[in-house]
Amino acid sequence: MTQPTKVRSLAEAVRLISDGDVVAFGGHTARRHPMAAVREIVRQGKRRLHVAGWNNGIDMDLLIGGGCVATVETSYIGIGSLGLARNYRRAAEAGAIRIIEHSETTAMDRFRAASMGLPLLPTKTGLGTDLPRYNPHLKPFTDPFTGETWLAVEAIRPDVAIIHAHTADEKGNVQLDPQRWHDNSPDAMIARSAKTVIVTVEQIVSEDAVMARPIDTILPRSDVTCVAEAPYGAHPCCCDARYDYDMEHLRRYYEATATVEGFADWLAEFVTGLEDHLAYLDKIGARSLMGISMKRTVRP
Amino acid sequence: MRSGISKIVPLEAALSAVEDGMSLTAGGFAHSHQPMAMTRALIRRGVRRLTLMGVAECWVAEFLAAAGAVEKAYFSNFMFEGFGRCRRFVEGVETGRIATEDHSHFGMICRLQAAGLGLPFMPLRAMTATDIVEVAGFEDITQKSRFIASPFGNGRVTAVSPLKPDVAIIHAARADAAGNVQLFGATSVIEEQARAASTVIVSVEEIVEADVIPRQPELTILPALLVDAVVHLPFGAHPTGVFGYYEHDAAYLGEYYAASRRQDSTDAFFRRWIHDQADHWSYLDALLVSRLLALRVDPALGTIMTGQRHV
Amino acid sequence: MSTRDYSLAELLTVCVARELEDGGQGFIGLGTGGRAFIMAVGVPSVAAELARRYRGIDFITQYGCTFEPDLKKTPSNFADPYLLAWPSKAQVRVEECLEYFRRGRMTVGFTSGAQIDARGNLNTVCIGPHEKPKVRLVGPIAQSDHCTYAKYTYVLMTQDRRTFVPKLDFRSALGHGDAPGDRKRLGVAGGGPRKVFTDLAIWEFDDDGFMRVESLHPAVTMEAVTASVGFPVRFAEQLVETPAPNPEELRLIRNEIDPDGLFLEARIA
Amino acid sequence: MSEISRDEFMAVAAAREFRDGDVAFIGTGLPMVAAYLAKATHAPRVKLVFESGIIDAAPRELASGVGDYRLAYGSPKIAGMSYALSLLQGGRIDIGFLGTAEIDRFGNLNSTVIGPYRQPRVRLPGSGGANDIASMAGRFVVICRLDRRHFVEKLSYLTTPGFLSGPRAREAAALPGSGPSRVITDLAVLGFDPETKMMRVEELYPGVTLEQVHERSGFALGVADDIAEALAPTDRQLHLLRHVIDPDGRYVVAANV
Repeated sequence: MTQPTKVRSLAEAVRLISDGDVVAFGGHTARRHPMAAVREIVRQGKRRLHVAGWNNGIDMDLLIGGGCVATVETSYIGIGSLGLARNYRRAAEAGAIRIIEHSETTAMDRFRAASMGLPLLPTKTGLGTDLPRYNPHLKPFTDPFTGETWLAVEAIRPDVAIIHAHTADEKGNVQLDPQRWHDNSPDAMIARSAKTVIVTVEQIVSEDAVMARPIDTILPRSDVTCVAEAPYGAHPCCCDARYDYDMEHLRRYYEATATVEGFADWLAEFVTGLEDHLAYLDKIGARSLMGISMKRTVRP
Repeated sequence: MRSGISKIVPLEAALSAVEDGMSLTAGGFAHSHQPMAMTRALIRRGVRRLTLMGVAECWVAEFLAAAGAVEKAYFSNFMFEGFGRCRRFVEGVETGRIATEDHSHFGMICRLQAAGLGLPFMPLRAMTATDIVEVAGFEDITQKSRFIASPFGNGRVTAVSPLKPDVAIIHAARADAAGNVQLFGATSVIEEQARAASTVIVSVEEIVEADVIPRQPELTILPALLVDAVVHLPFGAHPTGVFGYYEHDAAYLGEYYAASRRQDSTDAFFRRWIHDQADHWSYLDALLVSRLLALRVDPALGTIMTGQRHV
Repeated sequence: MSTRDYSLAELLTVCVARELEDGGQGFIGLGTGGRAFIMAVGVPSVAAELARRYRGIDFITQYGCTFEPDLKKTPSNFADPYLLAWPSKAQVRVEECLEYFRRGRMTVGFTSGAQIDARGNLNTVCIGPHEKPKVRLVGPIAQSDHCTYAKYTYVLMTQDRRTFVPKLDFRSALGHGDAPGDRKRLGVAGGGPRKVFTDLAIWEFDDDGFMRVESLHPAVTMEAVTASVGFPVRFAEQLVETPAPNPEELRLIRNEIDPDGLFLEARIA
Repeated sequence: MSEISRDEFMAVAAAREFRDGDVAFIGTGLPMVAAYLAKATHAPRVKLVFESGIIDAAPRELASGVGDYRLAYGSPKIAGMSYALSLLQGGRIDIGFLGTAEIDRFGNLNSTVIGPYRQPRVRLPGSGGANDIASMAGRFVVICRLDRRHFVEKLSYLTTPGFLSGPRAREAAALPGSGPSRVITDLAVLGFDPETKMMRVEELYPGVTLEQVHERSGFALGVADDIAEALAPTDRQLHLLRHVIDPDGRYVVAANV
């Protein structure tokens, strides 16, 4: 039997998302969020999504500003060191979105439980706080052995998870570079929790390349629905040792989001007015992309 | 202690070392690691009357010849693998605008080696008894080579005289600010060229932190002591490739090769890709980033990943 | 106050350094800038190193996933790509780094908040009602984890009527709850907030879990503290002036630990 | 498909020139195909050195030239041109392969100019490594189409030494290699008379007559006493050529079906 190719265009991959889906996103803070996919989601005009992550930023802020989001579930949304996420803030302060509050570990436990095939995980985090009031997935229960009170974190089963990684082969085996930050294993938990798993990668590589270092495979192909090549696919977020943040672009985004009109213009210029991710890269241009690049060679 | 002096300079500043009438040698061979961004910048600036001391830097020679910047060429072979003759270069020779002095590859390398090693000549076992050493180009034939007997009585060799280029321009993989330069893959004649030249200008794909180079010092092709200036020019070899980064742009080479049939279409090509571009970045943007990224090589194959063949 | 030859950051650093326990482990979060950086990252970092050098204690600092980094090679930028290259003893997986809290290994969590109440409960979620807040903030991040599991929490924040409030708009992290014994009743393992370090004073908690002023910084009056706080202020019976750094502590901070002001002058981007 | 093309005859004839264990200096094109064919059949211990400095690569697919990064795959040593040519001068290379624009009866080659040297009628690419290989490799094989444009009475320019002016001329010039051993063409395989060092016909491809061969040479060719019909490629050789080594017919075109 030949193994099916899992390579899809980014647009094809994003078409797997339906309006109203629970969609989980990899990456954290301003780092390796699947931004090319985020922009494609906005381009395709997805609506009423329940977006989930464990620590987020411009990814969710852009989706909220793009009108794609009904519910947000995470522990944090900010624009790196620049400050508060302004689309998020506007939507929250207008009561336009529902926010499910998490601390980092409870947000992760939602995915962790699902990735382990468990209905829940116990935690003490959140006891005595307002979190359970604003999070239906945290419920007190009694430890049957000790009688102590715990919070149960309910497993989440997203319709779709999207993560951005360094490389994958055509069969869908996903790898990170050996040089990386803390290997970001929550991404693998997020992927394994979901029904449909979309992985965008910097580069589709040969099976030889994957087999040369199997220890760096974070998701074997059985965990993956499809892979889409998206070089600089985390831009303007950073992507481990490959490229840095594009601070100039983040700042421009941050300033644009000061007003609804400013953001609309930004969206037209950088997302909806561009055909696809490659057109976006052409627009960002060589000077910026080469300027943030930290390691372009495939050699060690 | 680490030197605080950086050799990283802007492109134009680095190329100020190349003056009209100078002799120039360039790295690379076939469709690999030729210093094309520097060549384009020289052409944009209107450099004139260069003497090439070339081995296999066919694209540099062709572009400079097409721009009318070459007066003389010491060289061993300029041709485009998979395409054919370098048309603007050969036309220059056939019309008498470019004077030539032929060598075998090794003969050319030996002349650069003689200069690099500070020797009055270098012996070799090639070129002997052929027109390469019999037929004069622009050089006094007796000053080019001699067939001599070894003073030790153990044979006869051809001795060639040194050739010392004023400037070597080289494109490599990466360098640190101090000027230590690394290159992956085949190294063409870069070491001999750099040792021979009075001034060495290197453009690189990536500038790396000082601690990167000592991790694999065996990859260092030029230590800082041989390098005068470093220019950061990602995709600076385009349309040729850089091993470990990107392959040559076959479509672009083909487009040039078609244009090079005539001088006017060559001029139009240069207008679009050289003279109308303010700098290297606008050149890359005119090509489109997406086109460049499509040239990236696979980590294991070392080439663009096309359909995999399992034999 | 004008005659002091040390900064507020140095004063707080020395005080925090005196608190740290031998054999402890402290978690320092990253990702803030400017003044907040000095309080959240700068002071704890230098304090831990000062405690090691001046008091000779063994204390492990953990910056997110990074364990015991080489402060001499601190990057001038805390963006991830630079943190990645920071020489350190370990970089553990990111979800594992928080499990040091859950396993009860973390002695100290250094934390902060947009609001704190008299029992040390914290808010980083919103100002105003959650359904339609006046200001939406970043979210709990890992603060609830710190305050649940760490043996102690040290809170470092600026003190004023906006931040020291009688009632939180949202309780994102548990301090000493609503009544004495709340933490115990909930079975929460950590000890909760132990000290609050501000620009005016150092606060401790009494047996009932109420915050009280332990010491006033030089030239700060009781009235000034009372005026800057939105709840009735308790003062310790033996209220003292916050003890000043001694010359040796200042020398270590300025010449050896933070000579470039990366931490205490927020010169890290 | 079973009809055998001239290219296939040439590839097989070139492959036969390898002796097992040879260290071979290989350029672009047919010699590359012949080398891999030889390695896959009778000469598995052949080692390849490419002018670009790549040593003994094991490419997964046929390279488009010695500069093609495909050629680096599996190579245990990648150096530079100077290194590869030094091996030649050091006497490490047993066999080399050359193409040419002109060849004369002594196997001397021209790849420099047609017409006078200064302001020539046609400027060719230049020697490159050809002179080095012909001077210093143990022996060399020329691959060239047999016609009067290529096989000339007198070269415009002697770029690359065959037997120069005839017997003992290479010795007089102190050239270390023994000179050309074979000329493989599209009609016949040629060699050199051991005494006179002049070119002669040694094998004819099936259906080719001696007259045709003489007709297409610009100089008089000798004929070997034991002239024979060239050996046809075996089924295995054809399979390797058509399906494994050069499936796209880049250098070796199979016969039209």
